[in-house]
Amino acid sequence: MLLSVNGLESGYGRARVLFGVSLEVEPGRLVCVMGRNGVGKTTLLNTVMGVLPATAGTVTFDGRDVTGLKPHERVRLGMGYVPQGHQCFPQLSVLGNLLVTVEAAKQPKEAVDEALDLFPALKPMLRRSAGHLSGGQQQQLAMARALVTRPRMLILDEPTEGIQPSIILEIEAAIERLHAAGLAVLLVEQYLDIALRLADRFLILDAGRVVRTGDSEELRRDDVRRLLAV
Amino acid sequence: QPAAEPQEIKVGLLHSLSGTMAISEVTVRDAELLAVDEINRAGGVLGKKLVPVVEDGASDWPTFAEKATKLIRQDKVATVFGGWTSASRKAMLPVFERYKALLWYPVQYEGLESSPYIFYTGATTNQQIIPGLDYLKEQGKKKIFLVGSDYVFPRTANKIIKAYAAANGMEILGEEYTPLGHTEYSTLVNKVVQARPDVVFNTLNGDSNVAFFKQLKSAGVTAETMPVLSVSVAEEEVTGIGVDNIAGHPVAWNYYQTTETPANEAFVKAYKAKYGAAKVTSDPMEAGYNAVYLWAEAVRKAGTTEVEAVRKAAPSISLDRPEGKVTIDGDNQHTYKTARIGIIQPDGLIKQVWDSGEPIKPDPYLKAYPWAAGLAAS
Amino acid sequence: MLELRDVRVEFDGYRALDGVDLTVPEGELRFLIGPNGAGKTTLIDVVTGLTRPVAGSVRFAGHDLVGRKEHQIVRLGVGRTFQTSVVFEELTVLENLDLAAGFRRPLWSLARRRRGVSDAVAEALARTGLEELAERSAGVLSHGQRQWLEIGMLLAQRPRLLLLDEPVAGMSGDERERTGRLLTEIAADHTVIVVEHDMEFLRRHASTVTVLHEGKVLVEGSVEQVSADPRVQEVYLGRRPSDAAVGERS
Amino acid sequence: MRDLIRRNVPFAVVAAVALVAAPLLLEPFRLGLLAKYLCYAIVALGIGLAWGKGGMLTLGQGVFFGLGGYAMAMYLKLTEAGPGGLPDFMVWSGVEELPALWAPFASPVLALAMAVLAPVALAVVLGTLVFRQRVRGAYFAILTQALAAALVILLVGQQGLTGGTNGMTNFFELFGQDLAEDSTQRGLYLVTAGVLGVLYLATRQLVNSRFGRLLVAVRDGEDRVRFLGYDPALVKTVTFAISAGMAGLAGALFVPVVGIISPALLGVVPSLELVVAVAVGGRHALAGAVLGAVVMGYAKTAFSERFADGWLYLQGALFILVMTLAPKGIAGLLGRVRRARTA
Amino acid sequence: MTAVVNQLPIGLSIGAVLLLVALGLTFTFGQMGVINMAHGEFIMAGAYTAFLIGDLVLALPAAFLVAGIMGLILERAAVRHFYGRPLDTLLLTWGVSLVLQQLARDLFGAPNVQVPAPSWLAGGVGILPYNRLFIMALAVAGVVAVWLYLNRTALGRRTQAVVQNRRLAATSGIDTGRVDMQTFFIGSGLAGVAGVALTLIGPVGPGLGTYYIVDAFLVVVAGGLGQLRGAVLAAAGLGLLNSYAEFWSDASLAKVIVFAVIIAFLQVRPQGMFVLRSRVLT
Ligand SMILES: Nc1ncnc2c1ncn2[C@@H]1O[C@H](COP(=O)(O)OP(=O)(O)OP(=O)(O)O)[C@@H](O)[C@H]1O
Ligand SMILES: Nc1ncnc2c1ncn2[C@@H]1O[C@H](COP(=O)(O)OP(=O)(O)OP(=O)(O)O)[C@@H](O)[C@H]1O
Ligand SMILES: [Mg+2]
Ligand SMILES: [Mg+2]
Repeated sequence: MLLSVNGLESGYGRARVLFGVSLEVEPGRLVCVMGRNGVGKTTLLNTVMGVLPATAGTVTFDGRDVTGLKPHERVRLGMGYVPQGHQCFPQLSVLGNLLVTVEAAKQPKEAVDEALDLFPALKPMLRRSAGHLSGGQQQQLAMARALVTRPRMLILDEPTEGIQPSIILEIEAAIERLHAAGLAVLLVEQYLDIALRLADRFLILDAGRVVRTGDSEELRRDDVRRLLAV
Repeated sequence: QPAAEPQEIKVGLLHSLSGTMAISEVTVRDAELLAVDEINRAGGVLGKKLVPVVEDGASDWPTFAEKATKLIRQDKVATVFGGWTSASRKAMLPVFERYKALLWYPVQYEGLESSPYIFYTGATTNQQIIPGLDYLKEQGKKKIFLVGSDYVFPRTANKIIKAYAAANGMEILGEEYTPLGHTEYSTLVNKVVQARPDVVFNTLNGDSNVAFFKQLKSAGVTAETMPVLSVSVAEEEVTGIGVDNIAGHPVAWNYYQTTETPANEAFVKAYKAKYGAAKVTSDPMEAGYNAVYLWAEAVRKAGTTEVEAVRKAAPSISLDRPEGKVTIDGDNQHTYKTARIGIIQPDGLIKQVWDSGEPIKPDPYLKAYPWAAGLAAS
Repeated sequence: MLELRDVRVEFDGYRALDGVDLTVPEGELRFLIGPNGAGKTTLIDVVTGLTRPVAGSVRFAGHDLVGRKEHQIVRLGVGRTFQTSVVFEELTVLENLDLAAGFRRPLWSLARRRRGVSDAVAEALARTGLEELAERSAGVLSHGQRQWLEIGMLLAQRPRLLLLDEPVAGMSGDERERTGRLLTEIAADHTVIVVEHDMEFLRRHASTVTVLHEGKVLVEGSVEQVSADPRVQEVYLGRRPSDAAVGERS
Repeated sequence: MRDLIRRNVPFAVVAAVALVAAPLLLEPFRLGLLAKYLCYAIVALGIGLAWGKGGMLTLGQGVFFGLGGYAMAMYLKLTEAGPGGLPDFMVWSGVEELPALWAPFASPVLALAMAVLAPVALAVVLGTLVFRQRVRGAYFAILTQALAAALVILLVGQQGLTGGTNGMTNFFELFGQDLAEDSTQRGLYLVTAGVLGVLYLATRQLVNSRFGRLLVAVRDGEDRVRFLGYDPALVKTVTFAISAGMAGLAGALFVPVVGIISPALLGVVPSLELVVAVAVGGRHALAGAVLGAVVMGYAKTAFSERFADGWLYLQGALFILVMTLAPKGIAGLLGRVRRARTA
Repeated sequence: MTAVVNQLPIGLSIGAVLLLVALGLTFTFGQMGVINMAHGEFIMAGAYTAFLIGDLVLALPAAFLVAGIMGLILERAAVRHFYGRPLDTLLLTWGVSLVLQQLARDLFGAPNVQVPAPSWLAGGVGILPYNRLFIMALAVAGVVAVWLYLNRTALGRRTQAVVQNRRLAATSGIDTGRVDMQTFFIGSGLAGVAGVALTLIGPVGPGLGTYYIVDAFLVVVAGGLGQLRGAVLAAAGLGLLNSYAEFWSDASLAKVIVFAVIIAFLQVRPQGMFVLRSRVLT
């Protein structure tokens, strides 16, 4: 088991958002987290990454209990994270964004080229300030930035949000390729068809609890889909 | 019920112990504490021990007023020794007049004041500025450049200097003020150098002196080519300015650590014994030290610490102090003081080169000087 | 209603808009698509006064908008949402909406306390389904809830021209459906411009679509026309035929 | 209705203590100090509004305080001017004729009006200039600080007009009342407390109004507010002007209470001290701002009386501790305690 | 006439002093968003270090270390709780500055102390004494070093990443805590270096920092927060303005003029000399 989350609880201040979430990601598997707006998907990923402290429960990565580790320590263990909402270091150039990450993760510079091969649209704009890119361009940059850390597991929060259709296809293809090459993925995704095509397993959150898990076939079932409807 | 006579007398010491003025005032407080100690060791006053109540004026004039009120109303002190800047004295003045309490003010100042509830033990202008000018005139200096900090003392002093110059055929080549705490003097030095005066009359205050002298020195100005006569630089400041930067320049005061009187020998020895051999004594410290003795003497003479009685007893009191004979003037509650010009020596001490011969009668409104007629309207 | 003529925008020499002409008549629901970085958001920025064009004119209902301040443009009846939603986290949902509804009041009348809920606010609450959250502070909303609030604030402003920048990003299928219906409804008596990447959403709700590419208008037409256009497929939709592409929603 | 009463109980209790108990229990000297703290509390209230609610960290509030104080001091000086109608400091500064600028201040009404209007006018001018250009945050803070520094230099330089570093002091009477009398001082205390109470209620009303919400919105997202159809520059200027007016009024009260106004009271350091007081009290609540001013004022007096040599350490330590341990200040701490009890 | 010409190099040398005292401030401000009011006291610490060591050249690295370590302590003990709240750090560090001043008063005494200037700095070329030239050289060296650090080193890039998006930096594998410490260390260390230089021209006492802090902030503001080239230009501009304004009026008026010019300047360029534009709304 690469990642296993056990009875995880967390929240903001006194407002609890997650109530004992457990999940597991095996090496090379792609697990898709689904659920309506505001059920706690982002909160879950943030807690897994250590951005939010867990108030109860454990996160184990590669057999090691990482619950108390800082986010950057988790990154160095091989957890790559793409947060929601196309974030970047706005005043660094695109290349700067990638370099700073590759250096922080102590990876060789070639990792940058590899990542750029996956997102060729970024190549012509390496010298521009990341803050000036359009939303979609920033999202691609965010993915590339996570990849240069050469993670063993990629954690993606709605990576296709605000992206043009053709690039969504490319991102999907990229995820598929990475996945095929043995990278484990924990994905939050609203596009059901993408989830259907990519996921080995899925997990549906509702009000901070896991209400359903299963393999991708099950996602086609109507009673499962109803869980996602408002 | 008839309360037992208290066996001690409280006296207030009110100086800035924090903020920009602490640099100067702490030493005055120390000298006053020394005097209190000595008096106590000699049996106190009227058989009672003096108990100092120390307050911090925090370099902030309204705080001086507040703490003065506190000392008078809360602690019910017999008298207060305190203040340095004119502003702090002006702030305290109404408080002492309102509550009919006594303040002893130990620093040279700009004159034009004489409150019935203040005794002034530092020099007024005719005991420092004017003797300084007399000295310059004797030396044949004709062209003067005025440099001062922007506040009451320098502005008033310069007005007097200009009137004196007009009456004595001297020429004022420039008059410049800088804000308190100013440290960038390259422009001013440039102006001074271009004007080529015979002498600079310096009424800068505090830290500005350090910057001024350092920058003057590195511009190549020396005491030989262009002496700077200072009236606010004493032994205490010389170390901070750096002896190299100021040695050879003249200063005007009433007292130096080197002043040769028996009382001074004792004072310097006692001060160093109490606060450390490396410490120096200076004019305001001596004036503060004197103040305590003068008050104690007046109380002895009056037989009580009651303010009006002390005021009545004080005039004509005359003591041998480190600076020589000091007498309280009955007209204006200032003191008779001997004026002295000194030259700063390479060892940081000041050597007297000129004096007024005898204590000068204080004249805060310069009534005795015809050329100063227009200066003080009231 | 809204008319852009030869609008050019430059950022440090980079041409974000390179001579855009666009006319949107009153009462139309116009969709704006185009590759990432095509200039869609920039176009909205120009209309709402956030970005100044180096050349060209923007006219709305007889007013020239170029050079006006943002709040003046809003007062002319132009409202917008942001691609990344910005709401006032310390205020409650209701207060956010009330603020949006209140700009027509004179400043001094704001010195009174709010009593009750105005019609515009009540309507915005109902239409966005935020009633339950009305008294919560906006800071606790999730991403999708914020998108709704942002739309609600726009509605509460009661503008004549609405510009929405990717309003359904991050929404689930049902919510997209609801948004789509809402937009169609509003468009009956308003002018609405929506920037979206979700082709399925377009197919269901769009009539006219403008495709922007590299700061210029590439094509304009119905959804079918546009998605059949090979240039659009090339730069925007991607290799697969469009219906096999992304679209199906949870 | 019940809600209204419950909300106002704490205020009523505090008001009763301030207006009845304090004058009865405190010695005149202490009451005078309390009146001084309350003057500062009025300034703090304005800072609480501008900074706490509006996000404008003004480090130059002393400027407005000073303008109000000087206006009042000029009036007081003129009522008791000596021969030739000249205030004492003009005489020893060699000024022979009353400067024209001074003339209007012979009238108490005009002087009081100027005490409030001059700060408001300056705030409007400065606010319009900087807010329209979207100068904000740290820029604004530093600019206001520089303003305080510049004004001090200006005041000090115009000795004949302003009394220079000394400022103005030595006042004898106000509206025919002898300022040295304890009863006058008690009256002044009551007026100050009353003004503070009224201003507090008015400010609270403002903060709870739509305008208050708008102000918070401007603080948290000025640019977004533009797209809601408001002009943030206007909102900020109005708020800044209100806080300036309060500071001016406080200055006008301060002068007869304390008996002095000088540049030392309105420079960088006193301005900062007031902001610090607001931070300690808790800038998110108006009551916190008021509380902070009184607590810090009292702490300064108490520490410096007890430890004349090292009180700055205590003062600094108190402040640093509160800032680090309770970022929302004393008010935040109290709120947390109350919530914990009700929960 | 010569006097007018003389003011030009004088203005530049004033600018160099301003730049030197503002450099560390620009650094912490620009890189961390921390407005460090205790900066002046770190300058003071540098000056006292020079006093203790007694040798100007040796004092430079020592002062960098001393002030840097003080900065490090401040950062760890207090500032780190305040990231993202620049206005709060302003107040906090102000409190610290008061305490440090009093501490200096108790440690070294209230009076000024003297740091002897090395003999090789006696004399000068034209109107400029060698010690002014030394300060100018030091300022230039400081600017170059900071520029290289920020733009040519991985550490510098990391520093920028943290200030621009702290949370993202953490989830990108950057140890934000360490970066903060490094940045504060360098910014404070630069203050220490400035302090050593100032012993050549000004007083060395507990109040040292307060004399420079307001001017330093004005440089930072006029230059555009945290902008290196902005700070350089602003310092030079303010230096010249100061020198000529004082030459034609007096020192007090010059300060008021400088303030007025800055307000006027901000009317034209509200965000200072150089602005980092970003599309993010605030
Ligand atoms: N910073 C915050 N402070 C307080 N509450 C928050 C915060 N962020 C999110 N929440 C609350 O936590 C809950 C879960 O939010 P989260 O962002 O995890 O949802 P999500 O499933 O990612 O939704 P979406 O699909 O809209 O992104 C929401 O109800 C939200 O109100
Ligand atoms: N302030 C700016 N400075 C520099 N370049 C900018 C700026 N704003 C936008 N751009 C550039 O202009 C181009 C258009 O950006 P815009 O945000 O309008 O794209 P978009 O069509 O909205 O893309 P998306 O669909 O990804 O949101 C982009 O290449 C972007 O990098
Ligand atoms: Mg989310
Ligand atoms: Mg966009």
